Parts: sequence; structure tokens; C-alpha cells
Amino acid sequence: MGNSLLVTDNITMQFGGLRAVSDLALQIAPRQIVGLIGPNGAGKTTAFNMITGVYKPTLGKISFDGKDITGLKPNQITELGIARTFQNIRLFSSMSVLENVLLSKHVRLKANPLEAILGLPRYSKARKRHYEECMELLDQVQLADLADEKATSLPYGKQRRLEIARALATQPQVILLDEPAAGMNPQESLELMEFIAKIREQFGLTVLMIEHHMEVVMGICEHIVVLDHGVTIAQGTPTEIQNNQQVIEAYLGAVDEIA
Amino acid sequence: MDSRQNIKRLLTLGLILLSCLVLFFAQGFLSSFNIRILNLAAIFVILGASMNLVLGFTGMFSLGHAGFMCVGAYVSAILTMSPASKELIYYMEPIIPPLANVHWPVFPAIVMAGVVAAFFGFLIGFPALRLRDDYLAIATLGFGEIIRIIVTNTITITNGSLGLKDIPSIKSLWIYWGFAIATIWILKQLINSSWGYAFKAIRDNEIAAEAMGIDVFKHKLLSFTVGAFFAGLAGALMGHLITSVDPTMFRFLFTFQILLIIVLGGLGSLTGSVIAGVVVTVSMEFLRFVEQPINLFGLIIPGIPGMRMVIFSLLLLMVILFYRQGLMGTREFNWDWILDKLGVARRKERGVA
Amino acid sequence: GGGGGEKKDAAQDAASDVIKIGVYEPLTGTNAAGGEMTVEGIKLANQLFPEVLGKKVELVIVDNKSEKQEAANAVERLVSKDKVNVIIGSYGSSLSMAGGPIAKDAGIPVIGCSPTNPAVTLGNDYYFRVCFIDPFQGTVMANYAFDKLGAKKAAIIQDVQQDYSVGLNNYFEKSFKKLAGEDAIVAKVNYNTGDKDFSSQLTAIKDKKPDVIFAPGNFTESGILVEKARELGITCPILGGDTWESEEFLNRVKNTKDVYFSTHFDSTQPVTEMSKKFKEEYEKAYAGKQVNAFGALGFDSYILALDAMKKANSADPKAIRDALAGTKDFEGATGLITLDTNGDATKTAIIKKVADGNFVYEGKVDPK
Amino acid sequence: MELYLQTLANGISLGSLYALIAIGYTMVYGILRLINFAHADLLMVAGYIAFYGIMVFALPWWFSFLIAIALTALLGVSIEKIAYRPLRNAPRISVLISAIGVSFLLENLGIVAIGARPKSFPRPEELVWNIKLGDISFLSLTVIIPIVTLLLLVAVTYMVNKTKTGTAMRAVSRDFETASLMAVDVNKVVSTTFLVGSSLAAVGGILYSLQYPQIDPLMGVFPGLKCFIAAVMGGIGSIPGAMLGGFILGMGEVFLVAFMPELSGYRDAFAFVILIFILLFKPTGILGENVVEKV
Amino acid sequence: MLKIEDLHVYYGGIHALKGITMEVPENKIVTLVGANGAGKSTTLRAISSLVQPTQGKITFHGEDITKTKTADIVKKGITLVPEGRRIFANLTVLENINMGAFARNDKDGIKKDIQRIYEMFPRLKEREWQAAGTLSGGEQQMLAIGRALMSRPAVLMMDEPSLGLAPLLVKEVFRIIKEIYSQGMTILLIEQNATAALQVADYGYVLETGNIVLQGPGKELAANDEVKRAYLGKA
Ligand SMILES: Nc1ncnc2c1ncn2[C@@H]1O[C@H](COP(=O)(O)OP(=O)(O)OP(=O)(O)O)[C@@H](O)[C@H]1O
Ligand SMILES: Nc1ncnc2c1ncn2[C@@H]1O[C@H](COP(=O)(O)OP(=O)(O)OP(=O)(O)O)[C@@H](O)[C@H]1O
Ligand SMILES: [Mg+2]
Ligand SMILES: [Mg+2]
Repeated sequence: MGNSLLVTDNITMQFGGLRAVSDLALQIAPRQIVGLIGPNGAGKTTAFNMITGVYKPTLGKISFDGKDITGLKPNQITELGIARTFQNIRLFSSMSVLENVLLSKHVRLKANPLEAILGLPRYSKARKRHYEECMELLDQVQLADLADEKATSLPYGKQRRLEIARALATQPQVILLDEPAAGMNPQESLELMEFIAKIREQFGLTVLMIEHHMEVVMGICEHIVVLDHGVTIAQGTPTEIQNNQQVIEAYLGAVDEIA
Repeated sequence: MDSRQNIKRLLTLGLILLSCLVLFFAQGFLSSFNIRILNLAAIFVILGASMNLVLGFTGMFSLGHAGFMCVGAYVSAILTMSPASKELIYYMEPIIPPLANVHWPVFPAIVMAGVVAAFFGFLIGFPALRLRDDYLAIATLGFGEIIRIIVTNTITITNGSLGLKDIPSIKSLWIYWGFAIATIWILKQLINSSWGYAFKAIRDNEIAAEAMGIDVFKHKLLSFTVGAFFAGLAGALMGHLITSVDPTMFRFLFTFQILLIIVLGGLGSLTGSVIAGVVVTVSMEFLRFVEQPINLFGLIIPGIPGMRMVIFSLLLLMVILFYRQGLMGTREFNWDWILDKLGVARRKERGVA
Repeated sequence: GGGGGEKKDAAQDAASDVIKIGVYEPLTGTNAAGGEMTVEGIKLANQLFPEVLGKKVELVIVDNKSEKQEAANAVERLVSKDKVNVIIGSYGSSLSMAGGPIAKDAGIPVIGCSPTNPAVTLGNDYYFRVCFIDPFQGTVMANYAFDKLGAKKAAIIQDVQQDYSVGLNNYFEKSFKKLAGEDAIVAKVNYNTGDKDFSSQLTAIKDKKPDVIFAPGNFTESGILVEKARELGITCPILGGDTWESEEFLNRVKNTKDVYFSTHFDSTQPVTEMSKKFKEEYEKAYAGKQVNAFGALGFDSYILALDAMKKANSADPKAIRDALAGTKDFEGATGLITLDTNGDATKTAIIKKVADGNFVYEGKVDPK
Repeated sequence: MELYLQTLANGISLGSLYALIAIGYTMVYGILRLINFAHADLLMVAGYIAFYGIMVFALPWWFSFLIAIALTALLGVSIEKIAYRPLRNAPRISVLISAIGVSFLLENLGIVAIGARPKSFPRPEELVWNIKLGDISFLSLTVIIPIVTLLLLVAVTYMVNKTKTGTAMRAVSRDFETASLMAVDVNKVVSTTFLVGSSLAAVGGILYSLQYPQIDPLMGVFPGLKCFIAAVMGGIGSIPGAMLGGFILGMGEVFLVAFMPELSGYRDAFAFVILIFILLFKPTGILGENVVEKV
Repeated sequence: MLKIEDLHVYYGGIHALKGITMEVPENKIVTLVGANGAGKSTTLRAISSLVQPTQGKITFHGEDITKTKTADIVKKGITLVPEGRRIFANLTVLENINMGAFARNDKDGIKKDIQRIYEMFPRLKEREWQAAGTLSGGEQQMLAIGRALMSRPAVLMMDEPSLGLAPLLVKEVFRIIKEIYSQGMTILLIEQNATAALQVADYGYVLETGNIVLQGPGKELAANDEVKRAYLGKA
């Protein structure tokens, strides 16, 4: 694809003897929702970690919006416009919901500590603006009324939503979601799906998500990539994937009651 | 601007005026002994607050504070001592020429002390802050000791173990508390700023912080350097309070004293550090009575040296075991709380500094 | 600054019925032992001479924890809270230097018992001391090593963290070089207060085969050091300073020989009547304890203070100070004390050595 | 050559002494992630108990040594019960403060009860005599200490890696709650650790007092710090690491001073310099296991 | 065999359990469903006495175990697969599994069981020597279950065992649940995946903010409209 926003050019991650991901090639177009699925330990999270700079790929290169971002530090990548959430929730435990989100604005702040200490206009103006933006964001994710609660005191589902909000606050073009529906019951998962669809529209986002809940994946992903043992075993539309024999054997299992 | 904001402004202003008044009368009526203790308290307040920034707010387990104090104390001392007394004091080996004749006024010297200490902080932070937890702790403690040992051995600059004396004396509460209040204000501003939250984020979850676009290393370095700056400042003040310094003052055990203060006050609470700083300093002096011979209805209990420290460490243990949050936990003094108590109407408004 | 005020208060206080003598000594921390011995001497003196000018003398003893800021607090407390008329202290020059300026500002005279660093009294006309100072002591030992022991090559071991050790070594080095030539110092190694392993320093020195080793320092470290030296088969004489005169040191070096040090006082060679008296009384008061120089110096500081008050016929600090400044040939337990313009005592140094499990008198050196 | 041999001998005895004490640190740290500052003062306690056993109660030296070890171990265990256990799930810093508090308390109690002046520790002839080989001469301890250290090292290593208690220790060190879900009696395991660790401290303290026969209430502070450094160097939590660290430090110091006397003043700095140097290249020490936090 | 009467648990101020009364009969699968924060995990934690109830009674085979220490409860045969896996990151996979058998001394028995675990989860065999901390989410979950089975429990309590597992494995887990159940083990199961849970369960309890609001045979609950709406995402 010519107009891809995020491209991984055959990236490989080697842990000692173990090839967690090999030659992963993704092309993600703007405003696309792409699903990354595969058995446990297939290398999905590792792929995320490479894209977001947590690990440096052993081989291959990653480019975002035409720029080569391979080996940049996570914060630099976030600054460029790729945000993520974590498989195991990582909120800032000592901070309120609002503060968690507000923090993501720090990277967008154009001022130096001195201005902050002296409370000079450039800083306080920006700060005020960020504050309003965040409140608005919280509104959109229906967490506004919890703004002053301690982030970690929220129930699990809301915590996940807060993590997404926090990622959104960094004003990303691409957002990577690692198992957003984990620990949610089917009802909550449905709500989550709608939520993701909604934010994609609102923020013109490109979404790459890892998920094991097939109803979610099949529900909103336009394109799906399947990993197994780090190798890409299939790509395509939900229907293609659902009927892909290899995927069924490695991952979905014979279609029956439990899903 | 909302009414409550204004009320708070006024209150803060009032508080400042009040403290000035208090200082004024204290300066006038307290005995020079009490004044000295209060001045020492001010120094410990600065130390506590600055170390709390590093430990409590940024979550970096750093134990190098004494080292930075040492730097500050010596810088200010060497800058302010009169060439004449340098002649006298450096009687073993003369001080190296460029320093022999510098003779700064006290104020710039103290600030300079902070700056140089901060510079050391920066240099040390660069390698050290790649480490974590206890490894960071022992490494910074190490750097602190290394500084001290170097100071001990570079006789032509520091006069080694003979130490320095005739450092211009400062007695006025105004100066010590002036610096203390300034320190607290600056740190408060910093901590409530976007950077302050970045520090806390790093403390809570480094990986997430980085993923939210925070340059962890840069922020750690910032916090560390600022901490070092104020440590240097405090060191300088200590020198001017005692009017003589020598390397043994800045053993790592000194850092522990500060550590105790911030933990007693509450990690992550400036207010706590301030209170604990004063309480600990004063009570250490107050506890002296247990070492004096006590006359209980005729029977004389001889004074036992060391009793003070025994009681002190017992108290410390009590606090930690039964009140581990420290005096303030992570809470801070704030008007809202008081106003709420007073039942002053509050409009929905959240603090973004 | 309460300076002016303090003078007045203290003066008024003098009109009251007790005379207070403040004592600030390290009773805990690294210098505790020295402080303890000194205070024993002071207390003893107080028992023997409890009154002056018809008033009771009250001791106010405060611990300075071997820490500078504590020492400063202690003195401040003594002058402004306890309103003492004169102060005695402190073992450890750096502690004395912390206290000095405060006493000076308050106009209260201080008598140092054993701070031997010249800087203590420099530029402080309210600070006096009954002990001789490092330059003198260092020179004495250098001369002794060269003349009496016929040493041509000397090695130096110093505690870099200790002004005392560094100072003494410095003067020893200077004068020994004068006597025996520029390259007469064959080795100079350091250690830090609290070290206990000196094997490597000594091994290095042994290699240089010096005729004599000069190693002044805390008796704690020195004791182990000397013992270790003998273990390692270093047989040359080892010299030190007055701090060595203590049980702890003796315990370590009992069965060695050729260990010499300079000190202020010797009980077997009473230089004055007071020496005898002190010795007897001390042995009565503290049965089983070694009569030692620090006790003697504490003792002297006290009686010198009283003497000054008698001379001044007043307990006014200023008057006491002036009287002290004029001290000449005062008969103390540690010998005849004359205070020079700096307020330092010029007096006879005693040289002792270790022989058959004890410190024995070796000789004495009078100031020129 | 002679200088070299002599220095080697010195290095070995100092190194193994460090190692012995460092192992104690590492064990406690390994399980509680706690820098047990009180460990240093256990050396002192052991020293004094042994001292009074011999001098006051006139017990045979070996017997009072045993008593010293037993009592010190007991003390160590009770310290954990009283000062650390209540803080199990408190932030680590408060446990650390508690440790510092205990350390201060022990030291100052020592000063108050015994006085700050050092006492001279008796050296039983059966144990300490001078050995002369040609021009180099050293104490029997120079041989005894390494042997004792080695034996204890082997014993401890076996216990931690080969016995059930050992595995339990390592499990507990990560997650008390889950460990207890494996039917591990966490408190018992922790107590055991302190028992062993403190006994090591006691042995170390006694050997230390024999080697440098002058004991005072603060005698623990310096070796305490040094040995903690050693433990960190080797990778704290790792027992062979502590051994290694101890030797590197001991040897390093001794050789530095012996062959660069002019630098001898920097001896303590040197300890930290190697430490920091090592940490910069291996942030968790030489043999330190670095647990990857899975993102 | 496992009875809970009027159980109250507080976390500081939070009243997490407000009087739970439930029963787990011998060789049955009982499941707890409920929204996040309902108190499911807390219930299990209370049974393992990882949290102390302020009120109420827990009995096992008629014996009161409310105050029994966790370790001893495990020895009595009640084992918990904790929420969020909680594997020992610094131990290898094998060591983790062995920890599960801590209370046991029958060497051969243990060997056999380890083999059984490896058959259930071949992936664990592949990773035998890897530090458990670096396992993928799913692998960690397998390890947690395997480890728990090693203690040969009479009652196995599982807190969201299918969390983060691939569909295939979810099925696998439920297969295993059925299997160990068929081997005569009693199971107390928490599941977000209520559909699946109620499918396998003999009996189910529905928790809401610390209270039991519904209970009944699994199939019945699955059919219950409220339940459908609230948890199964079906109108
Ligand atoms: N830091 C690491 N060191 C060694 N091995 C690792 C590391 N991180 C991951 N692995 C291995 O790489 C493989 C892929 O891990 P990854 O977390 O990407 O799996 P995943 O696809 O996210 O699985 P899940 O869906 O269960 O989260 C796993 O086998 C894991 O053991
Ligand atoms: N350690 C704790 N401290 C404070 N509150 C807690 C703690 N653990 C749980 N809670 C609170 O107790 C209530 C019940 O928690 P619990 O974990 O039992 O819910 P749950 O049903 O297991 O939810 P989930 O499905 O997310 O696991 C929740 O409100 C939770 O916030
Ligand atoms: Mg994953
Ligand atoms: Mg739960």
C-alpha cells in the first residue's frame, strides 16, 4: 500500500534462543482498524513493544508516516503520534483520573520548568488549555464524573477505558490496544467495541489492537493479522480469517458453543 | 476568577505576613540559643524538602545528599573567607593561588554553592540514574562518600581534614528562614506543575510514564539536580551557621538523619518535611535533659550520655511501626481543607497549577 | 545578635550565688573515649575544689556527640541558656573550632584541654588551652627520633580524616627533613578514621625498611596498627602523640617494645606538687583506671579557670578572660603552664615508652 | 616478591572476612528486598557477647563463641519479628527506615549500657598465633578465616539451592501471598532466613573481633557498609556473588594500598569506585539476576 | 463440603462483601459471576484467608477454617489459582510447578503429575527453563493453573482462569476444568466469560456489589433474562 501510515518492514525479535517475532510485515492505512490475533505467546505484545520502542527489533525497520522510527525511545515515538495501552493495566496509582489523563499532555507542553515555577503566562495558558481538553476527553469517555477519583480505585472495566483515554490525550494518530477487552464480560466487551468505533471517528484514529475476544475482533476490525510462534500465518478480512483452516487449527478451534 | 481563589490568595498573603511578624519577634526576643536551633531547623527543612523531591516525589532512592551538602559548604566557605584568614588556616599547605584571594559577599556565594552542587548532581546523576532502587541508593551513597573523601585529600583546596574556620557568620533568622521559605515555595511550584506530575508518574510506573511520552531519564536528572542544588544551599548555610566546616561533618550517616526527617514527615509531603524538620531538630536539643543529672525528689539520677539517641531511635521505630505514613502521609497543607472545615462555599474547581 | 546582651546576662549571673563552669565534650560518637577521660579529670577537680570566691562551682556538662553542629549548639546553649561564666572543652580540635566563635561572640572565655590544632586559638582571643600544640609536639618527636633513636629514615602513617594526625605528621615531616635531609621520609601512607585493617599500609612500609615510623592518631586505630606492625615483623621504633596514653592503646601494645610517644604528664615523674595530688586523688576516685593525660588536662583546665577567677577576684567572663591571658608559670598537674599571645600553653613535653606492659617515663623536652 | 606474597595473604584474610559478612546481607536482602542495616550491629553484639563470655563469665572461648552465635541469631530473628514483620506490605522505604532505627537503637544502647570506650578482645592462643614463612609473617587467622568462610558458603549455597526451604525462600522473596498459597509458611521461612543470616553475622563478628581485637559499640558500622558494598558488587541476592564481591573488594583495597601507598587515603573511595564502575556495566552486579519486567 | 455463612469483608473503608452465604458441595462445579468489583475475588481470597473477614464463618468438612492460616488451608486441600496469575517471576517454569507441590513429599507422584501438566500444556514443556517472568500472558495463566493442580487439591478455586487466553485455550481450560472435575475434584470458578462458566457449572451465584442477588443451577441462570442482559450481552 502506498498510503500506509504505519509500516513494519519484516521486523524480527530474538530473545536468546527464542524468536518471539519473525519477519512481521504490517502496512496499516490511516483510519483503519487492524486486529492482531494469535495464540498466547505468538508474539503480539512483543510486536507492540517493538513498534512502541520498548524493544529494539533485532532485524527490520519500522516507519511511521514515512519517517523511520526504528530504535527510537518510547517517549519519542509517543511524541511522534503513536500511543498504546498495556495488557496488564499500568495506571499511575497515586494520581486521580484527571491527573492520569492530564499527564499525557506533558509531552505536548511547550515551556520550561522555570516558567512553571514562576507561573509565567506561556505555561499557565497552555496548562489551562490542556486541563480543558482533558475534561472534555473524560466527558467523551464517560469518566468526567469520576475525574477526582483515585485511578486505581475504579472498577476494572473503567480502568481499561481510562487507559485508552490516557493514550488518546497524547493526541496520537495511531493507537495500539493490547487486549482492551480482557477481564470484561460479554456485555462490557460490546460497549467497548462501540466505544472504539466511536473514538476512531471522533479523533480520526488508526487502531491496531490485540484481542482474544473474537466477537470484538470480528465485530470491528477491517483487517486482521494472525501470528503463531511469531510467524504471520494469515492476513485478511474477518470472514477470510474465520474460514482460514490454518487459523482455526492454531487459534480459533472448531466453531462451537464457547466463544 | 472564582471567589475561593481570591480567598486563598488573601489567606496565603496573610500567612506570609504572619510568618514575617513571627520571625521579627523571634529575632528580637528569643535567646541566641533558641535562634540557633531555629536556624538549624531551617537548614534541615531545606534538606528534608529537597530530598523529599528526589525520594518521595520522583521515587529515586538516592542517598547522596550529604555529599552535595559538603560541596556547597566548601564552595561557600572558600568563596567568602577573607584572604587573611585563609593565610592563617591553610598553615600546612597554602591554598592554590586563584582561590587564595577570592572574597565574595555571602549571598552570591551561597547561591553559587547551590549551583556548583547542582553541577555535581548533574555529573553524578548522568551515570548513576541509569540504576534503580537499592543499586541507585548504594551508588549515590558511594558518590557522596567519594566527594567527601576527595575533599579530605585535596588539601591545597580544602585544607583537608584540618577543616576551615572563620567562615563569615550568619545569625539572622531572616536569612535561614528566608532561604527555607523560598525553597519550599519553589519546590511546591515545581511539584504542582506539569513536571511535578511527571515526577510522580515516573515514581508510580516508569514504563507507563515513558509510554505517555515522558523522557524518564531527563526528568529524573532534573529532579536529582534540583535536589542537589538545594542540598548545596543548605550545606553552605550550615557552614555559615557553624562558621567552620570539615569533611567528617558530611558522613553518610548525616544523610540518614535527613531520611528520617522525610519519612517521619511523610514521603511525598513537603508539609511533612517542614514539620518534621523543625520537630526533629528542636526535640533533639530538647531531649538533652535526659542526659543531664536529674534530681527526682532528692534521689539523683546521673546523666547518661547517649540516652538521647536511644530515645530518639525508639521514637523513630514507634512512628514507623505504628504510624508508617508519617505525620502527613502524602497530604499537603492546603487552604481548601481548612475552608471546607470552616464551611466556606466551594465552587467546582480543580487545582491545576 | 544577642552578643552584647549575653555579656550582660552572664555578668549579672556572676552576681548570683553559684558560679557555673560549662563543659562541652564528646561523650558519644567517635571521640567519646577522649571526652570521657577528660570529663573524669574535670569532675575530680570539681570534687577537690568545689568553691571559689566563696561561691559554689557548678559544672554544666553537655555532650557534643563528636559532631560539629552539636558542638556549636552545645556552646550556644551553655552561654545563652545556662549562662555559664567560663567554658572548658573540647577533645577534638574541629569540635573546639565549632564552639570557639560562639563563645567569642558571647564574650565567654574557653579553656581547651586537649585540642592541639593551632587553628583553634588563632584569631580567637577568648580561646585558651592548657595543652601544647601540634607543631611543638611534631617537632619534639622528630628531634627525639633523630637525636635519641638515631633514625635516618622515617616512615609516616597518618589518619587523613583527623586534623590531629595530619597536623602532627606535617610538622614531624618538616623538622625531620631539616634534620636528616630532604629524602629522609621514605614512605607516607594514609588511612581513615575507623579503619581496622592496616596490613597493606604496613606491608608497604616494611618494604621501605625505615629506621622509625611516626604514626600519631586515635588510640583505637593506632593500637591495632602498632600491634599489626609487630605481627608483620616490623621491629623498628614506632612513635606517636599524646592520644596514645590510654588503657585501650596499652592493652594492644603491652607485649611489644620500642613504642614511644609524647605526652603532657607523667604520674611517676611528678613535675609539680599538683601532679602528685592529682595522681593520688585520681587513683582514689577512679580505682582500677589508668591515670592519663586527658584526665590531667581536664583537671588543669578546671583549676586554671578557678585560678583566673581568684586572680580577677570576679566571675565576670571578661575579667576571667583577661586573667587567663596573663597566665604565667601556673602550677598544673601537667606541669608549669604559661599561655602565649595566642593563648596556647608553652610547656614541657614528656616522652614515654612502652616497657614490660606499661607506659614508662623516658625523658622530657622543654620548650625553647 | 615477598611484598607480593604478604599482600596476597592480607588480601585473602580481609576478602574472606568481607565475603562472610556479605553473605549474611545478601541472604536477608534476597528474601525481603531489605538492606538490613541492623546486620552490621549484629557483628558488634556477637563481639560483645563473646567478650563477656570469656572475660566476665570465664567460659572457655569456644563455648562463649557458641553462645554468642546462638544469642545473636536469636536477636536477629526477634528483630525481624518486632521491627520488620509488621511492615511486610508497607512500602520498602519504611522497612528500610525501621532497619536504620533498629541499627541506631542497638548502637546507642551499646553506648549507654557499655560505654563508648573500646574494649580489647581476648585472643585465645589455641586460635591465634603467629606464622612465619621466610620473610612473610601472618596470623593463623589469615588461614582460619578463609576456611570458615568457605565451609559456610558451601553450606548456605546447598541450603538455598538444593533444599525445599531454599526454593521456598526464593519464592517468598518474590510474592509472600502466592507463596503462602503454595502451602509455604512464610513467617517460618523468613525467620529461618534471619536465623541463618544472623548466625553468619555472628561468626563474622567474632572472627572480626579476633582479627581486629578491639570492640566498641560502633565497630559494626564500617565493615557493615563495606560488606554491603561487596554484596551489591557481586549482585545482591546472589550468594556466590557476595563471596565474589567480598574478595574483589578485600583484595582490591589491600593491593591498592600496598602498591599505590600515595593513594591509600582514597581507600574507601576506591571501594565505591569499583562498585559504581561495576554497576554501570552490570546494573545488577556481577552475578545479579536481572528480572525482566514483562511489558 | 465448603460452606460460607454471612461473610463480611472490608478493605479499609470499602465494604467489599456484605454478607455472602453460599455452599460448594462435594464434586460439583460452582461458579461465581458478576460485574467487575462485585466481590468475586474477595470471596475466594477470604476462603484462602488472604483477607480476614470481619464477620461470618467459613467451614470445610464441617470444620471452621475462618481463622486458619493460608498455608494450612492449602494443606487441608483448598487451593486458589489467584487473579492475575501471580507466578514467581524469578523462578523457572519448572521451579514454579514444583512450588505447587511444596506440601507434598511423594517424589514419584510429583514426577507423574508434572508429566500430566506438561501434557495439558505442551507450551510449558517448551519453556521449562525460561524465567517465568518473561512468559507471555497466556503462558503465565497456564503455569498458574498447572502449579495449582500440583498440590492435588480437593477444592480448586479459580479466579478468572480464562483471562487473556486465546479462544482455543479458553476451550482447553474449560475442557481441563471438566476433566479434573470428572476426576472427582470440586471446583469453585470465577469467570467473566459467564456464558461458558454457566455452561459447565452445576450451580451458580450472581454477585453484585458484595451481595448475592441470584443463584440457581447453571443452566437456569444462563436462561435468566436479567443475567443475559447484564452479563451475557444478549438482549
Ligand atoms: N523479555 C523477554 N525475554 C524472553 N522471552 C520473552 C520476553 N518477552 C516475551 N518473551 C517470549 O516471547 C513470546 C511472545 O511473547 P508475547 O508477550 O509477545 O506473547 P503474546 O502474543 O502477547 O501472548 P499473549 O496473547 O498471551 O499476551 C513468549 O513466548 C514469551 O515467553
Ligand atoms: N486490595 C484492595 N484494597 C482496596 N479495595 C479493594 C482491594 N481489592 C479489592 N477492592 C475493592 O473491593 C471490591 C471487590 O473487589 P473484587 O476484586 O473482589 O471484585 P471482583 O468481583 O473480583 O472484580 P473483577 O471481576 O474485576 O476481578 C471492589 O470495589 C474493589 O475496588
Ligand atoms: Mg500479550
Ligand atoms: Mg476478581
